[in-house]
Amino acid sequence: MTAEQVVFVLAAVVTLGSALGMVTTRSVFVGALWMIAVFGGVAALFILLGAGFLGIVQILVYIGAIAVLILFAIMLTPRVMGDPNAPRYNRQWPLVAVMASALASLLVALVLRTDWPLAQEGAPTITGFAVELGKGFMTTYILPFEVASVLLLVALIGAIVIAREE
Amino acid sequence: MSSVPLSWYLIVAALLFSIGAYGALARRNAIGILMGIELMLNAVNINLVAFWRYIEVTGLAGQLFAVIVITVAAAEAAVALALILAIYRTRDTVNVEEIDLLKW
Amino acid sequence: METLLSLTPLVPLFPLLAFLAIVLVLNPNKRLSAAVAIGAVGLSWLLGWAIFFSSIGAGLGEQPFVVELPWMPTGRRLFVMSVMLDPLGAIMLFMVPFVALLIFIYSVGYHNLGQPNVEPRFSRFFAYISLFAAGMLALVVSGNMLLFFIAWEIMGLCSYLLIGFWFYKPSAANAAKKAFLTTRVGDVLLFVGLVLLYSFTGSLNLYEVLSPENIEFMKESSISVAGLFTLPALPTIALLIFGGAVGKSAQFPLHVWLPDAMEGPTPVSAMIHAATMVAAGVFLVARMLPLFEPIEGSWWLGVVALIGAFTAVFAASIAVAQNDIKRVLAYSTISQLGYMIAALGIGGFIAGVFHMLTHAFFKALLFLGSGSVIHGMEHGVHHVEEHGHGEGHGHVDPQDMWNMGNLRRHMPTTFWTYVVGAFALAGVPLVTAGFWSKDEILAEAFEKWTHKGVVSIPFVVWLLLTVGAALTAFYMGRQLGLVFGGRERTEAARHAHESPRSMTVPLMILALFAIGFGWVNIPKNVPLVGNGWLYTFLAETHINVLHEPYEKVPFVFSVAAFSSILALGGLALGWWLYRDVTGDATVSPFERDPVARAFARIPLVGRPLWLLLENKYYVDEIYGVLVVRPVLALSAFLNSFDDRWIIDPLVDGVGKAARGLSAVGRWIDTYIVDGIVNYIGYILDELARGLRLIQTGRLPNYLAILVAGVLALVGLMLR
Amino acid sequence: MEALDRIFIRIGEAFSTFLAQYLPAPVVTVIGMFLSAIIISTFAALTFMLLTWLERKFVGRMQDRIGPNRVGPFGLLQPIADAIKMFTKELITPAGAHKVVYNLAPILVVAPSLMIFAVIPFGRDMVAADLDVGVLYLIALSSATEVAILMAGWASRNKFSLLGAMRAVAQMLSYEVPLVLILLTLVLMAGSMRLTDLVAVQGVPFAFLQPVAFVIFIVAAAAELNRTPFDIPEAESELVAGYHTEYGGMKFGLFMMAEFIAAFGMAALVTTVFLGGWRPWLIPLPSWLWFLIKTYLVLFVFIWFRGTFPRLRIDQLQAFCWKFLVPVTLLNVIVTGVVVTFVPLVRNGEVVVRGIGGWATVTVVYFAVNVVFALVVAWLYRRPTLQAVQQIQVGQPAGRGLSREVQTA
Repeated sequence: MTAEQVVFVLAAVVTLGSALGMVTTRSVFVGALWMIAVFGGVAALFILLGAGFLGIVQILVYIGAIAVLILFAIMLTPRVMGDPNAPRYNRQWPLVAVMASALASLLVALVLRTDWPLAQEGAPTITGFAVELGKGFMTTYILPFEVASVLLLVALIGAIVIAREE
Repeated sequence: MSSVPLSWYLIVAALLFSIGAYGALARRNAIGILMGIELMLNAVNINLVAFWRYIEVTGLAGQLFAVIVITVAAAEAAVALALILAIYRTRDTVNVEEIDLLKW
Repeated sequence: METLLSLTPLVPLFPLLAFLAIVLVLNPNKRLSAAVAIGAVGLSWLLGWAIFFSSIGAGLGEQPFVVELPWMPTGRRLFVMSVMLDPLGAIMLFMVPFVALLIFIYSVGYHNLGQPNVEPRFSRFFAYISLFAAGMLALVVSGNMLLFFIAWEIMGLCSYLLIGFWFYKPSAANAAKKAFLTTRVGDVLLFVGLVLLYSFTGSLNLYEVLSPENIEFMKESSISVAGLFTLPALPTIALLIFGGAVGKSAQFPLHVWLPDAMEGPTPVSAMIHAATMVAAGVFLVARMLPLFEPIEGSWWLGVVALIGAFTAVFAASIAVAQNDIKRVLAYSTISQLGYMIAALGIGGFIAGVFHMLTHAFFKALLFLGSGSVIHGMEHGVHHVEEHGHGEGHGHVDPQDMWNMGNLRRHMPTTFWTYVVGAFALAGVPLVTAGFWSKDEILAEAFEKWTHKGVVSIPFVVWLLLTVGAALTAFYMGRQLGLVFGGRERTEAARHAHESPRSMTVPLMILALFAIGFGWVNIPKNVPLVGNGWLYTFLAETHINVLHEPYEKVPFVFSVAAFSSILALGGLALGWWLYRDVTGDATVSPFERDPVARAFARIPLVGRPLWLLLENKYYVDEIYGVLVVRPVLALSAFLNSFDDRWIIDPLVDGVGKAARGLSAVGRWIDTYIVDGIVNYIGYILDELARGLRLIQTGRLPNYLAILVAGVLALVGLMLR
Repeated sequence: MEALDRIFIRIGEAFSTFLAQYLPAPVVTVIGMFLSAIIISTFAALTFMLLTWLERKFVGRMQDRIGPNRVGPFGLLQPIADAIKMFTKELITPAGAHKVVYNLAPILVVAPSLMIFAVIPFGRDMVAADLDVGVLYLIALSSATEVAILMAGWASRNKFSLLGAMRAVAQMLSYEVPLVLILLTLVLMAGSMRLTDLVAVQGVPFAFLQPVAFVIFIVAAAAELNRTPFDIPEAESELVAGYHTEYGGMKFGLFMMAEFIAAFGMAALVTTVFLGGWRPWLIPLPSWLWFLIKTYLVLFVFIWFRGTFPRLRIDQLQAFCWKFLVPVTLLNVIVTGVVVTFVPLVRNGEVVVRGIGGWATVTVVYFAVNVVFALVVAWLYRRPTLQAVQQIQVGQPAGRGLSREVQTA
């Protein structure tokens, strides 16, 4: 068991554990916190995979923006959250649980069965990847970049218009 | 080559995906569902980066796609929450089962 | 000169345009329509004469002037319509428009334009006669037998329309139908002949059809009639075409319609039933000369000649016993046509044509003369009825000669012109045109007869024709005596008065031609005046068509003398017998008519013999029995047969079947088609109701379904 | 001078070589990492104690009073006294509070502040982890603290703390935008996000090249740290103590520590990015010494703010950020982008500017552009600012005035 594997197992355990925690907690706020933990775990996995830039972006965007937003949303809708003993699941949760676990097993089976065309090159260089990514965005993948920017703009305007209090 | 085989990452991602799915499906609270969906998106990101790392390191596509997924997730979360707030403001509830006007 | 000839197709065009103008536009204005009609005929008359005079020197004989027009593609070949002008056509162009013009002018007065009782359908009359003129002229100039046949039919139509002009009179209507149907029989024969001709020669253009090779070819080949029996080609075609001529020129079997055609107005009878139309039959035979070529094997020429001669005598004998002034002239026309046909039959081609031309002039004169007589008599009758001082016993018939008498005093110009016409018809020697043309025919017959011997056909023809000539002279003399001689036998005759100038002027002009035209063709060997111009002129066509010279018959003094004696004798006898006869229309013929009295004296057979003559040998009655009744019976039978056995049951049956079918259709429609459609609707409805349950409105359910979908997909990929 | 400069590096190396004799290489590196981490945290704790003292001393002097002077000479031991007080206080958890989240919040607040120092270059070759995405890492950490604050606010089940937390986070979120934009302009000029590169590029400190950006950065940094002009969360008059009202004893201490360490971190960032980091200004002192001098200068400014400015209302604060700072910094990015294309400082990695003449021209150009830019902005905002000022005097919320004006402008 190399160091890397140890770290991987650790990160995986953290992510999956907090994911389970998120799903099972009674109050949504705590669920949100567990979700943040999951984002942290995923960021760790990214860094482990050598995508340092992406890890930090993950932290910055998911934890810094989305999680905060969700927390805000939860706090702005207090009344329902008020009573902790409200049942947190709808009626169909046993069925869904079965389906989710079936899905998980199927996916895992799928993963194990297909032989992935592994690349033979050496380890990726952790540093300097941000520059290539930036270049990539600006040259070959200019269209997705522009589309994403337009999407963000539209989402921004949309959210403001919908959520604005008259 | 890193000692951790690709399949491990994919398994973790798959599990995370399923848990996210369960979270989205089982929750009564709209924001809970949203969080479940965010989890599923993260699982997808893991897969993408794993594929980038193990299959096509030279290419940019993997990571770049992950970045795009992140931006889309952000936009989606913003709009979803705006909707949820708007619904909350008008109907004083975020419980999905009570928001069921769109039926026969 | 060439350009003038090229105008020949225009000749028939002017009257046609006049016809259209009158019918379409000018109908209400009587004076204007008359002017237009006359103007149009005048134009074609001028053009006709110009063409005639320019063609004299053109030597059209060898090479007739032809204008071709590719008309209609028939199978592989293109059917070419053509207009042809040869000496025969040219001479006709000289006669036809001129006579038509005179008659047009005459008919303006006849229908008393401008006077109180003007003919109500005045402009229509002029439209019909213009159309007729166009038809006749088209016939003359036509080079293609189809155009010839079309013109032939137009004339038939016009004769029907004009005979039946006073259609409110039942007799006129019947006469028109009779004329049309009998000529129609002739036309059918002609048409079959033309079709056969076309089938053999592949074209209907005269200058192509009648070439020697075609004649030879037709001579050998034969026609199989429906596979039953075969007929020699040339004779059948010739006789069929001759049949058309018989129908149109009212020869023996099909002559019955001409006397009845007198119901029409007199200018019509003059133009159509004297000068032009009836001449068309003769013109047709003249045109198809090669078919009627007097070569050794042609027995059918004998048939033609015999029919012509027999008709001449037969009609002349009937004319003697007629009382109506126009009927006498009608029968005389039939007999004269017989002369022409006989002339052509015995090979006297130019003699026949010459007689046709001269006959056109003096017969038109006689008819117009009789028209003015009748016109005068009508005034007399009106006069009598209005002032009421006549005997007052019934209506006096203005056309019956027995009501006339001593009209020479009342109508001097008409009388003198009428005398000229009568003398020309009778053939008074040296002076009149009739003498020269009739004499030609008799000379032809005589000359042929002297060659072939007594038992030959020409001798029989000659004998009949001379008897006919005598009879002609006699009945003309009779007519003169009855109409103009003696004293007025009726009050109306006393009050008859001369016709207006528009009628008498054409009479005078025609009289001039009745005399003058004869001199055109006095045989060469007659001292000082002999020129035989017409011979030379027409001989060219003869050469071109038959390719051997036409041996000119010299003037035979003896024959001429004999015929003139007969003519003068007949005239004198007729005038003398009927001059001071008494008894008007009401008296029975045996008291008033000297000849009838003579017949009566013959024991036993005399009286019926006269009645036979007077009633036209009962030919109409015979036809009535032989033809009309059986046809009517047959049609009655067929009609009933159809109604009861075939048509009605069939129709009813179809009706029932249709109703039955529709009932079945309705059943299918309601139960099966509607059924299916409704059932589909029902299924969809149920399906939709089931599917609606899925829309629970709760978000988790939708997400669950979504994930289920993903599950299925992944499962699928795994397999 | 060189020896002094590299004194810490040499110590480190000596220690690691010493360890290398006994332990396998990977273990040595791990231990090395831990050691540097520990050293940095103790240094942070020390600066925290120094800062509390400094701040109370300076604010006191500004308010014409002496400040702490009883405990030790010039009150120097006052922080230790506070520390002892903190430790001895009883760690209580409010009944309604969510136990786990309540106790977890203070830890999570301090962690990011400490992590900032991993990236900051204290001196020549004295940087813990030279990430190529250094600037981005810093921004990520600042956004991480917001989550912890929310946890604290929510967990204490107290209306005031919840509202305080939400206001604090709202403020930090808003001001993060202008901060990031300014850092973007600097990265544009430096061509790289690595902090050591930024220091290397600054032949002339960026403060002179981008004066407007420097001023705005400092203001935004103050807001980011919830300090003085924007210190609504701890606004005693309104929200008692903001999100950490329910916290006592060491938890409260942790919050205070986090706050001050974040302040020091922000100051360090300002020095590395604007003042040329450890690069000596004329006087040849050791690099890490120059770094500390500059940082404490910036800290003095922050403390100075605390001493002089009145507190802004929440809507004025938000209006000021979104209607003034964000547009201006955005325009600045664009303007700088244009200038960089024409007068580049760095071309794919190497500094292009040569010698005094080069730097002089560059400085003049950037400075001129910036000044013109500032004038234009001032002219654009003249009427809205006048109106805003009047409203403030009249007492209406600044936001409304500004918004209508901007719309009509």
